Amino acid sequence: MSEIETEEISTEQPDEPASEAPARSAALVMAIAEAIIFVSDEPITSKILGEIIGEDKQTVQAAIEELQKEYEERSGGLQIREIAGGWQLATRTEYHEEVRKFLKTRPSAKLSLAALETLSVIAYKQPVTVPEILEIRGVQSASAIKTLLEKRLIVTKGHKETVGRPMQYGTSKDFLIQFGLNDLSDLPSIEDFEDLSITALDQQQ
Amino acid sequence: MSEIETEEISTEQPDEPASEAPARSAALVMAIAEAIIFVSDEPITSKILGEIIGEDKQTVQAAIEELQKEYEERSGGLQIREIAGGWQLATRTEYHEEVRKFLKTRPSAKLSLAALETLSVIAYKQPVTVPEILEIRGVQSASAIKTLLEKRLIVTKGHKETVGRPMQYGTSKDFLIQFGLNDLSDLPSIEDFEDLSITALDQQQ
Amino acid sequence: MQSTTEQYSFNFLTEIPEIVGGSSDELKLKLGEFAGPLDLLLYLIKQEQANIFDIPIAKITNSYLVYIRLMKSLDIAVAADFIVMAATLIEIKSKMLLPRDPAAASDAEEFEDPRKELVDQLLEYEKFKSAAQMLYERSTVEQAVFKRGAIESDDNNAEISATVFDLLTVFQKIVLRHKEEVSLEIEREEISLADMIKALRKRIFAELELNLLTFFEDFHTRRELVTAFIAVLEIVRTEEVKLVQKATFGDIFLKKVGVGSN
Repeated sequence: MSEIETEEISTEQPDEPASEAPARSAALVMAIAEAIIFVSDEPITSKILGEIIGEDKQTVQAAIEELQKEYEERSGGLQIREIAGGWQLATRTEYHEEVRKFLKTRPSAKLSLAALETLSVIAYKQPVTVPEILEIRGVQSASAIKTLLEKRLIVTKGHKETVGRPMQYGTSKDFLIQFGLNDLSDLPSIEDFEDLSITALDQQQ
Repeated sequence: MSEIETEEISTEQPDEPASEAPARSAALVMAIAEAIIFVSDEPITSKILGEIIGEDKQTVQAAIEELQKEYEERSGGLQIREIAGGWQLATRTEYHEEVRKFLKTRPSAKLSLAALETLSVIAYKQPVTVPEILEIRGVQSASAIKTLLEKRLIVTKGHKETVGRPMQYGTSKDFLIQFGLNDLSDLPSIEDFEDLSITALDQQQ
Repeated sequence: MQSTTEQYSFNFLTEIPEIVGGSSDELKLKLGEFAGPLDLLLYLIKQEQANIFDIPIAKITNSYLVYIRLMKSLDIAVAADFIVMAATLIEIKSKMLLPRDPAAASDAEEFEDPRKELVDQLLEYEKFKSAAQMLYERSTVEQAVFKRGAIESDDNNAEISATVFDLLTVFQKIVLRHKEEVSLEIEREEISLADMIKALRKRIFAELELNLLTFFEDFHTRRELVTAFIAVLEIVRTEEVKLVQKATFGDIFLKKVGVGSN
């Protein structure tokens, strides 16, 4: 990748600064490159970085190599890697165990839309059975219910005394905690938002 | 904040392996904390970091403050911030132009004056009801409240036990994050504004 | 709908309000965004360089009314709250014009400045207005800070975090969706051809002359329109009804044969 020697250019005046920007210090180019690599979803090439920063590719390449060296030397939790022809900020492999451990314990309050829908039906219609949820949502909710049970947001509430004695579900104490409710009467009703214009509610998508 | 000195521990043995490890070097704690802060989607507290790393909260807190200082001193493209009670890695404000250019984002839609006013009443008077907001602002705030709910800057805080049981509102964690606050006590007191506004008015005489 | 209340500001969000003092004594107001009647009032007081504790109520009331009239003339919906404030101002103004009851005046306790409540409200509001400014500045700074991009290791997307508001919103959407499905079912067993012909015949006989356009306007779905069209053809074929067009390219009428035919 670095067949082109860049030392000469970098120390002196990066005389032909690409677009309108005047000569930037190497430290500044490093800092901006670092910020952009950080926010990028994908590995980013020196070329693209150069276009954004307004410096030529070589200057940027040299700056990032310097940055990479800096990361090596301080041996913190992160590294700059060259991947698929671009640059990327990533955790150092040494700490993969702790990182993995953390990623597993992330907040459990996050729900898929299917789970959220199912939860809302259970919250407002409890106690409610699976067939009843199906009727309201128009979709099978089995896996959503499983998720909600696993996350302890819902609990079983005994069998309903009808044909087939289907299981009924309701929300749990954890549900109240997760959603910051004192008790179920704290659940907002449609009337609570009437002032805020209900029509707007379904516009929002 | 950093009453606890950690240097003594650091120089010794970094040899001890991960999991239930006892005393780790401060540098190691810093590195792991940095890696986890990096991968976390949300600001992460010293407490959770401590649990993952297997060190007490104070050790972690001290390590991160050290890390934060390190970031300050190298003045690269990134910074460690304390936000909404947790730690976060983010770009430095200086480079917002280049980052924005790369992300091709414009500054996100600003809140209207009405929404900002409503938000400030909610922030300082929480939990607060719609009629109470009306009293202070002298204008209906329905659409502003709806906007704030949609943007997750405010949340419902249960019903107030008065006539009509009106819904109460308060600010959310997202509010802290979007306004760069560690917690609500970071907000300047409302009385500070009192002096300010009166003197401003008097000066005009 | 109350949400219209704050829409008065949409046209001129970016404008800074300003009163331009012309050569005549007529005040010219440049419209800007006012967050409410208190905001406008505070602005007018500052424009007049008046002391907030001694508001020249007559003058301020006049300016306030000028502004509201201007809003009206520009077809901006003037919110009820603005009009309420106008009424309050007029009330205070008239109270101040009344000669003070000399008997009551001697008793200092009795006399309360009619402006006091308004001043208190303004002072309270002013604090939150300043706080709003502070929030604005903070958010501007925050918008210059960016967090890292998505990384491969986290299975993001597909997951959303939720509040109670989301819960209700989602529930409402489900209910709406449910209702739509139900109403669709009803439409499916919509009016049959036989019923359509019956209805059409009834109308022609009652009205003697029926504009086809009016008739078709009652139907919305494709299916209904097709049924209606077939019903028209059928009734013309089988009954004493004919199609009449009074002018070229004019509307077509269904007429009972033998009634005032031309």
